[in-house]
Amino acid sequence: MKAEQVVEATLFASQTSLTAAEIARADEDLDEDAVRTAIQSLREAYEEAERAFQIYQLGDGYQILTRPEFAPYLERFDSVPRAPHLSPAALETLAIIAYRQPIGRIEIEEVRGVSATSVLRTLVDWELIRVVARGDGLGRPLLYGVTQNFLEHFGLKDVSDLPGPDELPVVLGDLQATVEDVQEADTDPVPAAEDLP
Amino acid sequence: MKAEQVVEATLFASQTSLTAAEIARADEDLDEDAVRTAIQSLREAYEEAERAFQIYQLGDGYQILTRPEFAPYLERFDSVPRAPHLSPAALETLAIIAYRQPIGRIEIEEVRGVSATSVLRTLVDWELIRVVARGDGLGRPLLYGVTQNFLEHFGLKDVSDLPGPDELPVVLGDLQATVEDVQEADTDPVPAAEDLP
Amino acid sequence: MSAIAPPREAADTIGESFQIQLERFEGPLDLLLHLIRSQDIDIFDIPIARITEQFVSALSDSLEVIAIERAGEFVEMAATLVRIKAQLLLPRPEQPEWEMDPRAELVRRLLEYEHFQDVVHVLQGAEAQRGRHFGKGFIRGRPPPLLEPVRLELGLEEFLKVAARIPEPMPPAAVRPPSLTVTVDEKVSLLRRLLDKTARVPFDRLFRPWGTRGHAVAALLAALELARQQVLRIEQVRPFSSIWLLRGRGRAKRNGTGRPAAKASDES
Repeated sequence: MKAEQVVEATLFASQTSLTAAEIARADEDLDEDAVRTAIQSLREAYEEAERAFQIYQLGDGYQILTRPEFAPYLERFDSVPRAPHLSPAALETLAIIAYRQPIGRIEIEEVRGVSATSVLRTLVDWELIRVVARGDGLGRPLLYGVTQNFLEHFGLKDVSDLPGPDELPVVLGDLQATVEDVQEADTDPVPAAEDLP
Repeated sequence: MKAEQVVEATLFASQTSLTAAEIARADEDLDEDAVRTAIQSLREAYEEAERAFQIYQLGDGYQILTRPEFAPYLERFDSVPRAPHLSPAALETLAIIAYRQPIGRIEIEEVRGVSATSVLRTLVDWELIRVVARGDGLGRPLLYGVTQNFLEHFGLKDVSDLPGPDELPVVLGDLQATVEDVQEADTDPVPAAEDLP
Repeated sequence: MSAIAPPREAADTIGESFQIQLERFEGPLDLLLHLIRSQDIDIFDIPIARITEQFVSALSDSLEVIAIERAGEFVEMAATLVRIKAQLLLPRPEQPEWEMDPRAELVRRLLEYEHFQDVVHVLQGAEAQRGRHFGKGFIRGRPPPLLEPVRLELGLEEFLKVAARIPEPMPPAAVRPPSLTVTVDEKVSLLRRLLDKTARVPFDRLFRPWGTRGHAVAALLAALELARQQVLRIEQVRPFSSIWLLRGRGRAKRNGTGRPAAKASDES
């Protein structure tokens, strides 16, 4: 049995992304390096054969997903549950946390000018943010950061993959151009994933 | 976008089997014949590239599943609950229904020599059989037949996949030989599912 | 009877004095077939007397431990066997045709039952084989969250647009330069210079560039002192709005902070 095939079977069968170490558990003969090598060669094989799926690195894990250009076809199926929209308040809070983490509730409220209590609870429930530390100040406030789930949603490996605040206008301009080519941005849930190595 | 890729993306994204008609909904340019042609050519591509998975036909649906030889690797992971093995009573009843459908409770009991009431209820609950008609006799008895779920549970395309009476092990064969077959079946089962086109 | 059960084990040993656990058998046909096949008996010529004896013996051994409903099924079969046995003892008619054999119907049922046992083995094999194919989602992966994971309909672009609207952060406290000590006199000089150039000075102009409490306190004391000297007036349109310092009547004197204070301030 080739290492590649074992890695492929494991990635295919998994509900979530798996780290190289987790994948290596499939077989004593596998180690993390062998897994990464196998993933690389599977990626090349999929690319060459123009498979409709690819292995993406999401956070510290790997997952086989359909390529984003097929999203419009897949969304025709009722079976794909339509995802809830985040409220503008939740979205703004999420952006603040992504760019300022670790950050406490008080600081978030200073930026947004309104209470953040309930929106923070929602974001924690949805596993988009989590408590990453406690501050030094009065009452040792909870400090929040974004989760692996957040990164996976946007197809990011790391928070540092987010464009910096100064780059934002440029990146948004580029995205806008791309989006107009593809027609609809909203139907494409992971536009950035295709660029992942 | 090639038809094959759209079909592949659709099958890949689904956790259940899909009929050709369901897959065709992904794109206006697809029809059932085009879907079946695409599936055939994907099957050949997977075979040739030695992918760890293949497209199998289960009843009237298609699903990508891992090849059986990778089961030992995948079984090392924490998995979702698997379909339980059916009891001898359930299997006996299913065997009779599969070969004699539509068939009523009384006829099943005549063959088995025991009451079938509770096992029929269980099989209906598990959607392995369903009421397909009512008989003409006294009280218009319920007549049962096997379901799509039955075909999926046993990895069959059709009830006609089951061997005909003449293909079965010789009826007058020695019991010991049959017992050995059963014991073997646990480790090296009949290659029914693998043969699925 | 539960529909889930481990695969049936091979039948017990059968000997001269066999012990049969009736509950292991699906029913009377299963037991009967077992008695016949395990003793290499020709199914088309069943020694009814012997088989009946063995069947009844197995039944009476287990009668107390099996459920009434199941017992009835075995008892019914025992009655059939006894009836066949009796028929065989009757004087045979002239033509010993198979159809006339009282065992014929029983043999038909046994063969039919055996046929379905073969189908059961095929199904067990198919089930085992199917159990080795896994679909997507078989491996759980990371520990499941307490709640169902929420799928968001949110693109990176939408997210970044929101991020771009967030105001720039205040420089974090840690990177602020250490505050310099400042005297009230220094602020008085600064204030005088500013009032020479312009008739109105925003109060925060005196400390905001330094951003420390020390500068703010020194600026406040300087403003109060100069207000006392009537070099300036302090004005505020409404509570918490911006504070303005306006050129006053006593601006001629350049260097005085000397006169004792009559009162803390004129206004505010």
